Amino acid sequence: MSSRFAAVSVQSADFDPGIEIARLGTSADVGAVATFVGLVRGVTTPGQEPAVTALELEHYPGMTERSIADIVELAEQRWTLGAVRVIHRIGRLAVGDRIVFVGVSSRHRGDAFAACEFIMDYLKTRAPFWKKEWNARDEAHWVDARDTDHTAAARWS
Amino acid sequence: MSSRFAAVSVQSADFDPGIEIARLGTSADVGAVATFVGLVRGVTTPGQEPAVTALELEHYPGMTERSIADIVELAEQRWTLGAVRVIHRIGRLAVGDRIVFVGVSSRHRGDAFAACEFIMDYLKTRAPFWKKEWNARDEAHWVDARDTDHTAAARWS
Amino acid sequence: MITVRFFARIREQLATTELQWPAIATVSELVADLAHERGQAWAEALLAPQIIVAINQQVANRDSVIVDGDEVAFFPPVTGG
Amino acid sequence: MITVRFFARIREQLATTELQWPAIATVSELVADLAHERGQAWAEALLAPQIIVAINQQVANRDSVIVDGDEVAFFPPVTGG
Repeated sequence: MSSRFAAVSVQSADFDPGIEIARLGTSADVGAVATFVGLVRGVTTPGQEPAVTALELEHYPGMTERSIADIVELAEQRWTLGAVRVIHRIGRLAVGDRIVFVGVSSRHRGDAFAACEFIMDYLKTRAPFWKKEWNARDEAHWVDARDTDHTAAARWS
Repeated sequence: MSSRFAAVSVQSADFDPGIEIARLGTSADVGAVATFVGLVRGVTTPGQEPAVTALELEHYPGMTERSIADIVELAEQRWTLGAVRVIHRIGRLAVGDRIVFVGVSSRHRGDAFAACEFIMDYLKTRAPFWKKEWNARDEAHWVDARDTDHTAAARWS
Repeated sequence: MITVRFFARIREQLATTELQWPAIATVSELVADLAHERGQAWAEALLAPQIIVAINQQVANRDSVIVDGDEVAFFPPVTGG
Repeated sequence: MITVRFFARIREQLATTELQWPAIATVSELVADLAHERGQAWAEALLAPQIIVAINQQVANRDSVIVDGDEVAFFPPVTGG
């Protein structure tokens, strides 16, 4: 496709999903833009721990960007895509803040949806980011990796 | 979930995906917002017909809105969703214009992705809209329904 | 009386958006009646196998019962999204 | 010399972000060496089965070969997204 590009950003600044979607849809042969925005959830499993109040995201500069670029390349080999955009925030975030954006454009919606979900699933299990949560009692703890994320990633192989 | 609402709009006016995404993510228990934006493609199958220059969308006022609301309700029965938003444009559209927006928020990304794609697949095969295309030679023709859309919708049943 | 509506390609083929028609028992009988009164073009358009019929804005079929005051619509397979 | 880096929970457990270490043949030997020199807490942190190791920012394993100048990193399972 004519407007093929992939761009990965790891940044502390917020992003604007509307601007990103507009950029993904600028080619005449793009008919579909599928996107995902991840947000900091304040509510954990009901009745369990106290609510989360903030999050801190650590990463491995260099390796993180490269591992996301590798994931995007896998998606581009697997589906016919136009443009791909991935933004992941780092540092301290509050409840409701945007964490991650994945946007994929394509001719047809099937490829755009599949590639967008694939990139999110792989990013969750392969890109070196680590979340530390603060709760209402101001206790901090490192978030444990979830089996469901590995199950989600495994269905693509 | 606390911010459950579903809103369907059928309108000739354009929409702002950024504003819609921001609205979908306003509840503290929303961790995921999956969205789809459909655009008017100007390029048809390479080597075949002349490029599309414009589109006109006809609908069945009343039935269209209700059938989309029914599709959203099916999705809400099937997955655990926060908010759902569907916007579909009607009237004359140019190449590159936005046609449709589907946005779904949820606690977790799996439900948001699945419901978003389900709504698009069902909308394509059940909501009464009809596309007429104009090409570079200023010929108009009604777009034929595609088997692939019915295949896509059938996999959910 | 019932209201009969036509959309998209069918609307153009029949050059008719909407008409009023005497109440009649079923969709099949309505189609037969329209074909008889309006001629071959109407028969062909309304009997095409892929045509969808709706009664009061709900998808119906050829055997569906029509009652006085109903809105019956004929349209081709949908192509939105 | 090689550079050894630690992230997230491991970085906090060991109170170490980065250190320089004499070149050594494999990841296993590096871990054994660090455990021997730094004690039980290091042994436990670096031998935990779920710990991921990367050499020059590519995921590796315990048998992977290290060469002089390499960057070796230890970190827990990732939790981004």
